[in-house]
Amino acid sequence: MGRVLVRVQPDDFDVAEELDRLAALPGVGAVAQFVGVVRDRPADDPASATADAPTVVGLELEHYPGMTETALQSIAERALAGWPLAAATILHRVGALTLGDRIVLTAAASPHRHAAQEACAFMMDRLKTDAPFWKRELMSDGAARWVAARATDDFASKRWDP
Amino acid sequence: MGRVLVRVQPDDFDVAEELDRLAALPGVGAVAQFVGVVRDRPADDPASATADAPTVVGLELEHYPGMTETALQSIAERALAGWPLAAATILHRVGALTLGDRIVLTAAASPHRHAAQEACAFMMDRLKTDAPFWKRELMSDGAARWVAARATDDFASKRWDP
Amino acid sequence: MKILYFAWIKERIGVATEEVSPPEEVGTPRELAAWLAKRGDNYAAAFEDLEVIRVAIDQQEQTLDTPLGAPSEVAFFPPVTGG
Amino acid sequence: MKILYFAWIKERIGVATEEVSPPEEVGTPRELAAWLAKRGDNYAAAFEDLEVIRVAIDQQEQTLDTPLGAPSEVAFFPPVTGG
Repeated sequence: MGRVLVRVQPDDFDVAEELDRLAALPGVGAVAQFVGVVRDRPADDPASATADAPTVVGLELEHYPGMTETALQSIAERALAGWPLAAATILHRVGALTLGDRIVLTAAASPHRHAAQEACAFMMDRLKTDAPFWKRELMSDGAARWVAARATDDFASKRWDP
Repeated sequence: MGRVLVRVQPDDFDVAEELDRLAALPGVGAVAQFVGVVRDRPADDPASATADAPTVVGLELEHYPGMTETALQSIAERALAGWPLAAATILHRVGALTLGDRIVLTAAASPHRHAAQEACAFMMDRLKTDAPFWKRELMSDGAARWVAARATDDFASKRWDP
Repeated sequence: MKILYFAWIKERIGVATEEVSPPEEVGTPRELAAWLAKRGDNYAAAFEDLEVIRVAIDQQEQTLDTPLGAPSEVAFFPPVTGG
Repeated sequence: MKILYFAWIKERIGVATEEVSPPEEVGTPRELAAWLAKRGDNYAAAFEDLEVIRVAIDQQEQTLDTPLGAPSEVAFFPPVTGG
């Protein structure tokens, strides 16, 4: 399906290039993009947001080659089936990342802004629960730990169920 | 308020530069961006989507200098008040634009993806009804016409009312 | 009092901005529009349907029946269509 | 049958992938995990709580009680945390 672009790669991706590609498609008036970046606080531990708690200094992203690409392709195709889109994109990095690095891009292009925005959010929510990636956080105190899955992500993903 | 960036300008804006700036802010894990572009079909006339109907070849954007900036600033500040954001951005072009040109960018940066996504959508919906811009479409048959406001934009804007 | 016109209202009237001195009994934007409409056919055409006209007093959007006060500027424009 | 392990399951077991030949009575991922858990303390530690383990059969996520059939590969992994 030529309207889907899915890539899993260690290298950074070019968000502006992808925006330009999507904006140039016929009939497109709206492009919604979401970018996830490595942040300095653990994602699943609100209590850690105190001054002396260790911070995140890096991330390692493991994935299941083959199954990951299939899962992302399926998510993007479901976005195309659910909203009037010209194109849907999911780019996801793997391997070693550092603070502030981009992790993921979801993007949707449509004649209409709400379709693009909703499809873009749908892809992120589904990616969080359906795509085989695992994050390992490297902390400022030298520790490393596998990130735990969050119930809020399950709820967010289920809200799109028919 | 240092967390708000609002600009009204004839020149194009650099989406990647703005993304990099937002992603580098402390605590940011999520950046949502929306870009509106000039598309080849009239925005308010579904019936025109036939093969021989005139298409849009350009756009002229008029605004109310002073009031426009104040309105955008107020929308971005309300986004900051309504969601846990690190920053909110609205960039909007004025003057003569051609097919495929960027018109507007709304962007929101947050620790959390849903906050960023909702705030980004909020700013677009409010901008559509609250910021004094007027679009004039230049058509392929030489005609030019002022774009009519849409009731659907009023509904979309009102959904954010308290 | 400075008056500003935008979009097709500006096109119909033929000017973007002008200074006017309405009489004291003009107390609202609706009354101001009715008074301006008497200045000529171009004004009458611009203000023929107030349902599709919005107003800002000193750059704050208001209803057509908001008391004018003593504003520096009043703007008439169609519903906005940016974004 | 090729078995793959990911994230902390892989770390506990100490290998990423291996070829195994479970006996015929192993008919579901749950039974496969119980059989693997007997291969050593590292396996037992990895499979001590099946509540936190997900499974894919030939790269399709399934429940622990889905019939295995004759798969090419079975993967065990924690709940996913990408994005």
